[in-house]
Amino acid sequence: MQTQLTLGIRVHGETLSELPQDLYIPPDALEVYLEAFEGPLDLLLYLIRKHNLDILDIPMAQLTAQYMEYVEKMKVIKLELAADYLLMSAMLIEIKSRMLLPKPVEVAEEDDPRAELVRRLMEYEAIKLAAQRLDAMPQVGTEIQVAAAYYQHIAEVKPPEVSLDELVEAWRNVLKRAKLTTHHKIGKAELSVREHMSLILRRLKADGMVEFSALFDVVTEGLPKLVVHFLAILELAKEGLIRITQQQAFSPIYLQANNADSS
Amino acid sequence: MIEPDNISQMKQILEAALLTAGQPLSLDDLLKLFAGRMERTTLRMLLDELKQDWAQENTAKTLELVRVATGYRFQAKPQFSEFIARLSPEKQPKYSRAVMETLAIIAYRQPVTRGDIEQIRGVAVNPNVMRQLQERDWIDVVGQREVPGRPSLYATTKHFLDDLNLRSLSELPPFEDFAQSEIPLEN
Amino acid sequence: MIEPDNISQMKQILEAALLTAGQPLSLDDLLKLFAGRMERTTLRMLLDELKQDWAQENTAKTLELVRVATGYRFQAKPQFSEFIARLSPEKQPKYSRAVMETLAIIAYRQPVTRGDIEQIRGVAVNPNVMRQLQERDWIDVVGQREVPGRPSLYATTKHFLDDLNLRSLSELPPFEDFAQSEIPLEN
Repeated sequence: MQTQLTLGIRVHGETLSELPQDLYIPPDALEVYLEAFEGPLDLLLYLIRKHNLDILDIPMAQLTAQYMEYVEKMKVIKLELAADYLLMSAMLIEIKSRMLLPKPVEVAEEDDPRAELVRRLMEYEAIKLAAQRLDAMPQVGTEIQVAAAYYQHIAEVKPPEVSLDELVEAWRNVLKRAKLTTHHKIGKAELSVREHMSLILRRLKADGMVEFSALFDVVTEGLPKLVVHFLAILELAKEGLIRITQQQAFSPIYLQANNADSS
Repeated sequence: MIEPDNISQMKQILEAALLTAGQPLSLDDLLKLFAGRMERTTLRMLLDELKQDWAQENTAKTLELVRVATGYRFQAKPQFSEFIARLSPEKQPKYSRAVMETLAIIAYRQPVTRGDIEQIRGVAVNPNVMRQLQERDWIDVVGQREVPGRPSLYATTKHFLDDLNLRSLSELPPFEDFAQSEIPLEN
Repeated sequence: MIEPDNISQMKQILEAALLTAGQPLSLDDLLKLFAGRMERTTLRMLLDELKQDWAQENTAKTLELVRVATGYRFQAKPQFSEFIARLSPEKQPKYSRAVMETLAIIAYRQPVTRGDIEQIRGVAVNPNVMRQLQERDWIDVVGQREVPGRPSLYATTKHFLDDLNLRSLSELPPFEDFAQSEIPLEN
């Protein structure tokens, strides 16, 4: 399927779908026409399409002549683009002259001097069409409008982050000021005990009176943990935070927070 | 494009424009939508109707159409603001020294009362400090000490351990670790 | 604030956030709305439902929920676009052919160097062309080609896909549509 080429050249705000067939171009429009080409490939494609040349079997003499004519015009009006265009001139002339050489008996298709030029022209033409298609697609900002209703901005404040180092630093400052360093050192074991003290208090707060053995999960907890748990109970009792009761010897021992009855 | 020829189409155009505008649209703005084929009084009436449509639907609408100084806009109902705000939270500055030290005392010496904390720090504990830590769900009350006034006993929570990426308090650096580090290296 | 405890409340929060966002919201963004109390799979399901709710034929909805490269967004249905465009006649100017051809090369041949682009177009690339595309956040540098001079490799961004209403590059019109070489040759 042949896609119609549109040149999209603007002169005085008007878009021309094709260039005039005759060679006469109004002087003030000449520059605009020539500038409208995106480069030598673009100009070549235009010439091929304008003169209905077969892109797969380009008559090199004709195309080269046409091309040189435009390049001469560009030189006259001193367009900056000359370099790229001159390079293409040289290439076209080279292809033309190679085609004049006597052909070997068997000519493989890839040996056609025009092959590379044809490949580039076709690739560029495809890109031109792709560019036009992209340009025609609806875009956010013009054809697509995204919902953007208002909302009352409330500053959702993310709480500060605290690192372990900062916590330790704070504790170290406390101790320095309290001068506790000399007579109070806390080790891992003591920290565990204090953690278990909190756990037990929390449990007693929730359940009221709890049987001593119910506080120990002998099946799942290892011995060190059970010991720490027991030490925590002793410490709680020592600090007067829990009450331990037993009706008579060998009957169940019950624990309750020291404030349980009054709360 | 086919110009709208009935009320409901006109209301739809208004609605689509107001939902995507990103700012309030004045009556003059909105008239542009209809390329001069709209009376101001009709426009006002349509806006009133649109407002009603969004207000009275039994299906719970999340937006409402309101008029502000510079024009009309759709806005999220107030109850959604707090959720939407979560998309771009502002980070709060660091905790004060009082908060950090209080937290450290509770972590290392729990369960403790406010009195204990005051005694260790040598200054009164601002109730605001305790509230910040409780709101963060980092400390809670685990009981009362049986002394006059029955002060609350505070301890750190499971949530605190999670946030500091600890499995248990015993993973807190024990005090000896940094007591030793206080010894000058060159001696 | 009370966290939502049923599907319809959750959908309302999603809807309010998407209607006010003004840009696509990713799944990660949307999860923040529920402060960690939402599974990704549930979220996807809710978004599907929400999309359906807005797609119902009989309720004359003016917006549709679409998924693009970076997430979900509500946008005006195409039939309202032309009317809304009347609000801002000073449209974004169309890009030059040089810009669009350069964009097409980057889109279809990425990652490419400036040298590659010059080779295909047959002319030097104006730095201004690359700047326009970078300022629009449609292309960016994704690396360097390991050849002398280590030229930058350009690729299109997700934002480019968003702006063209695409979820991925594979949704671009296939390049074969433009390539004449695919036409069988006469023999």
